[in-house]
Amino acid sequence: METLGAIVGITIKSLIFIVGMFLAAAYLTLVERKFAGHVQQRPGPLHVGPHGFLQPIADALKVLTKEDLVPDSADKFLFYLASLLAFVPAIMILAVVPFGEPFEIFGFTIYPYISDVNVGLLLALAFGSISLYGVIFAGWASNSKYPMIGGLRKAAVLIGYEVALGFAIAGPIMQAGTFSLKGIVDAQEGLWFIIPNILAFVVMIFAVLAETGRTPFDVQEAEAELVGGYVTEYSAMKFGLFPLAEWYIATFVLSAITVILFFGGWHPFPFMDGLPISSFVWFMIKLFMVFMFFLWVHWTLPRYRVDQITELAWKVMLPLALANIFIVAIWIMIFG
Amino acid sequence: MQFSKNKNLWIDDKKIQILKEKYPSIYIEKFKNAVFLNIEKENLIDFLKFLKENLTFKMFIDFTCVDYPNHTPRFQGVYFLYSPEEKQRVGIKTWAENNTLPSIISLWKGAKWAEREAWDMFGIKFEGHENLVRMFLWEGYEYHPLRKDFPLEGIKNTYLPSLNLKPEENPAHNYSPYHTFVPSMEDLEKTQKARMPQKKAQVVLNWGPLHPGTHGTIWFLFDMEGEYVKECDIILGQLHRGVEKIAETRTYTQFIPYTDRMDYISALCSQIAYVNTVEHLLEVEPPEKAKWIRTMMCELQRINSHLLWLGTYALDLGALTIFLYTFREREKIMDIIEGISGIRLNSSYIRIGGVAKDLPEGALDVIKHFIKDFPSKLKEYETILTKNRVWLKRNINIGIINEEDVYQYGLTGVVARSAGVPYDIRMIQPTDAYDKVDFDIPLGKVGDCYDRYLIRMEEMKESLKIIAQCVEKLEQLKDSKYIATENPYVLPTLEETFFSIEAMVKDFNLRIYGEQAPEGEIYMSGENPRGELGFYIVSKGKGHPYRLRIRSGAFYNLQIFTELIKGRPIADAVALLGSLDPVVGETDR
Amino acid sequence: MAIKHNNGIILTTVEEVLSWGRRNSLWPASIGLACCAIEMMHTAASRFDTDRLGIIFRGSPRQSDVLIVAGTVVNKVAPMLKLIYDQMPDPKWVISMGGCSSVGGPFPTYATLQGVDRIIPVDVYVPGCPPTPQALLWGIMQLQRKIKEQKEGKVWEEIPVREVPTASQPLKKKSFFGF
Amino acid sequence: MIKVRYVERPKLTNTEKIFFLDFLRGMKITLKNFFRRTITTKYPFEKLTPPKRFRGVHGHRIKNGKEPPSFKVLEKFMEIKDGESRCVACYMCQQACPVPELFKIEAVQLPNGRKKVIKFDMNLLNCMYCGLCTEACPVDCIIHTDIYEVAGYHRASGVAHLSDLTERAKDFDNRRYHEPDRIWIDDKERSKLWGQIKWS
Repeated sequence: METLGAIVGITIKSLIFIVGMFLAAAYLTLVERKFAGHVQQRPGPLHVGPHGFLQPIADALKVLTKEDLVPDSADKFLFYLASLLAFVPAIMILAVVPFGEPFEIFGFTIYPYISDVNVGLLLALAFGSISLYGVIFAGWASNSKYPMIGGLRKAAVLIGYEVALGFAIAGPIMQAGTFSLKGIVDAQEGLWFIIPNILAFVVMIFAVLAETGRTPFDVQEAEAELVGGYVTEYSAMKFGLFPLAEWYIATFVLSAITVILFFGGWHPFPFMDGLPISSFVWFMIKLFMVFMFFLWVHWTLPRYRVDQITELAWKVMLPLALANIFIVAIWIMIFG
Repeated sequence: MQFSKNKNLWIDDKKIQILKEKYPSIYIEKFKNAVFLNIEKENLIDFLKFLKENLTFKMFIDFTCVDYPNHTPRFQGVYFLYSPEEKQRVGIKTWAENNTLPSIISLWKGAKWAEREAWDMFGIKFEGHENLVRMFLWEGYEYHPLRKDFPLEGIKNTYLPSLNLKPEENPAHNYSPYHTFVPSMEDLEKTQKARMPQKKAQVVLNWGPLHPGTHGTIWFLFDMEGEYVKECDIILGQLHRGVEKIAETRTYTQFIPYTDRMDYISALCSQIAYVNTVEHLLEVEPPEKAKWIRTMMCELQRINSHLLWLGTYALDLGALTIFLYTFREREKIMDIIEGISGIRLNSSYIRIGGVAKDLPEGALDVIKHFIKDFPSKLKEYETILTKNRVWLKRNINIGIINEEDVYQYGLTGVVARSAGVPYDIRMIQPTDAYDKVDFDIPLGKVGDCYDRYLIRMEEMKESLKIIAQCVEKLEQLKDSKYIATENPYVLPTLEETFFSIEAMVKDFNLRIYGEQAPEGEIYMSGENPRGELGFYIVSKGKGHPYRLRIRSGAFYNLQIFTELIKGRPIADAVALLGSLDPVVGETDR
Repeated sequence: MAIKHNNGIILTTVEEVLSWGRRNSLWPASIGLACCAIEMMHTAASRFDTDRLGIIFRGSPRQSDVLIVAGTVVNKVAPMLKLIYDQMPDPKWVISMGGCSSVGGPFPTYATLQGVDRIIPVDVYVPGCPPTPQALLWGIMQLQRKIKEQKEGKVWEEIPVREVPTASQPLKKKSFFGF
Repeated sequence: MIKVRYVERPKLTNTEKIFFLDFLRGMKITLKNFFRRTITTKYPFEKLTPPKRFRGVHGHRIKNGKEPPSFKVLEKFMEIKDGESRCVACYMCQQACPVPELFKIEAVQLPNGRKKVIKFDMNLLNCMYCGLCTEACPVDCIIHTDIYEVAGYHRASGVAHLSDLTERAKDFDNRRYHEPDRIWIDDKERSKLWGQIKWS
């Protein structure tokens, strides 16, 4: 009975997470468009619904009912698979990301996460890496030159930054002594991990920008060179899944992991402990700030060339991440 | 370095004497603003080589043809060269016997496209040309449009009605369901094959013509090895509208709006270059005020053009927001131009003998407001870009051009100045009020994309300086005349027509018969933001030019792209193309 | 509401909602041909900001709904433009921006296509050389009106062909759904 | 005096490199702009008034007693009632036009020996709005109005007939005939982009 209850509970919770993520991603597009608009001194979506509030709905309706073209020369199976492979793993990361401490409503204890696996962080990274195949398949299956180049570029970038990212998260793990994301947050009770891990944090920022394909690393769909990159041949909702997965869900989830690793998760800001704000809200505030930071970078900087990106990954980011491990090791030796 | 306005820019008698001794057969044609040396076809290469090596005429400016159907041989080739040391130009003419001319690619690489164009437009073959294909039209096109016996409208032999209309419907009095021949995809594939007969590397990428990054409709062919370009060619003509042909059927005034539509980003600069040429041909002297207005408008347009370049360049390199910031400032300049001339983009504001309308009330206030406000905005762009490490990485040492390239390819404008060649028409041949204003000409040392970026940024500041001086002067000239209507070639203003019967008759005559320019030839140019925009006009005493050749800066500047991109990744193509800043309307005409 | 064909209220409502979605999320392909492209860019930029109306420019024709033919279409580029149009998924619309693309404009020459409607069907013609951003926005709104009226069962011939637009007063109501 | 000088190539210092100062400075600018007011004209709800010189679609001024003296001279040959177009069928606009085929002007000889314009079609889709026709008109008849919202669903909607032309000019003159020849009206929409301009 208890297992059944747990299964039902997890299913419901998963559904809530997935639907919530869908809605959130749709509205994150609005957030981004509004933010970009105001950065550029224009209002962004405004007339569709009050202050453009219905804009994502209109876009979704349009994209869903658009003719679903598959190019004749494309590899049909991979073509379909690619859009799923890009989207599903991105949303699967949510399974291990905790959004706060358990809290009680009407006597029920609600856990704002699906599962607290003790290898959570590794799983998150693994899921993230799968979406790489989505990109490569998309580039390959389109059987067209621009998507091909776009896909390969993205693959080159991802491989470089996955390694750097892996070493960067070693610091916080060493300090917390666990892979569980919840465990890592709990270990930051006193001091956030950003203090000794500042180098890892820099690497993390760059890696997230690279993985989610935002400037200065948006080479895979550099419009000026490659039209739409690997999504050039995709139309309708199959197209819609890619930016949704990459630009919004992945950015959102990786922002969450950044907050967990370096900014103390749902712990309140320093000197604000007394405020009557729940841990979930704290987490969301931090998450939103990190997310906005990525947008801010995206709408400011120019982009690197692909060989410069990989050069940066191997020659700068990887050594920085290794140096960080060294520093953290000394830190642990001194402060325990 | 200061140049007086009356300095003769054409080859001096001393050099002509030297040439006459060496080549006794040459025949000299002297016009007020052009000197031509006629040489027979056999000695052409030798003669050009002598000019290049011994008389320092080492910079290639232009090559074109003129069709004389009643003369045998029918076609005449015209070359323009420039001597950077002596600051002199020379024109060389030769008759194309048997419709062939020797190719001069061995002397100047820049002649490659010009010769292709001559083949396309006139059907002249070039002996020794490496790949003589159609420049603007497609392979398989039967005609050579600039020949005098080809009609402007083309041969309407295809039934191609509007898809929106019912078969019998006639929407307008000038509608016809018959149309000139439209090529099929196969024709275009043939054109592409002719450009790149065999591929050398892995894959041939068609970059363009309808591609967001190609600044219009330029069609690039990249033969690529991975991300690296091994071989490159450019197919132009996706915006070839036959402007030079149109010029032959329009009066000198009627052609002014067409000059706007060539280089649509710097319409006023093109108008000024054209009108100056015509004025020198007709010997019309515009009044003082008109000169200052022209200079001011030209510089406003230059800022406008450079802003568009900065925006699209940054957009191509990924900085999306700069694009919108520059367009914000562009809107202001567009507002000014709209308020003064009536149209935002293709303003057709300059007239022969002056400008179309006087400055309206408040125009100078607005411009003063703009030049006060703009430097802070420029500072913002520089803060975001100039020292940004990504920007440096994408720009430094990309596409290095040296002095020799400039002469070989006939590069002009910012592209030439980035290589350290002080070639600026505003300095060499100042028209309008350019000899009365103070400004600097920024030069580069390295010749890479970064230099071109810095030079354009500096030029905007220099333009502001010029505008400030113009505003100051124009405030003193408030009530003076803006168009020299007393000249017989200048159209009267509306008020004059309303009140005087003589003006009305003059207006009628000039509208119907056009400005009957004296027989003669002229080559003059203006400093367009894209380089030297030259106009070569052959007048036969009619109301419209016999031949009007447009020497487009962007056309020659773009040519070096194929050289610079070799061995570089495709991402650099964007940076390189952006820094050369071509406009298709001008390259294709 | 003019329902010409009686296809049931539910279907009509669904159609209505879809049509609302489509006309408020018109994504044009960012293809510029000549002068008009500059004004098109100005329309998308901060002063006029098409993003307000849900219009964002897409690089690939596969993801766009509207083809704004901005500039002179010459014979040589015509088959390519047709290819781009064919690559766009249904439903799709075409706005012919400026005189050149509508009827060849001031270039009645051997090289210019005398009207893009000779190769692809055009929904809205925007005169001007080039049309100002406001004129283009008006054209886009005409297209939105057309999409709306088509959904209400009118065939496009029934939409009045010629009106004499005179004064241009700003719209009063803030709601955009009805237009 | 024209001078020639070389541009300086700035270098990134080490401090700037290590602390990402180049990025941060750029991001400061974008943040500053984030808090600036938007400059957008919300088009269908707010409209920029074109300047008086704006060259929109054409109009025909009507005979209303404000004609220039030249009209009195040419009027003798014409049959024009009050409130009708001033056109005297001199074909000057067509002569001046770079694309003359866009005009279709027809005039008939009436029994009393006077002429009357019966057709004046302009295919505005061919028009460049260059203003040469309005500069050529000796009787101040053909003008550019400030009307620009003329998009239509049909090729034929681009053709302006005599009635449309007079209608538009009437509308334009009603609104803006007495306006001074200013660069633009300094209203709310302009100041959004321009801020406060110091007018002399």
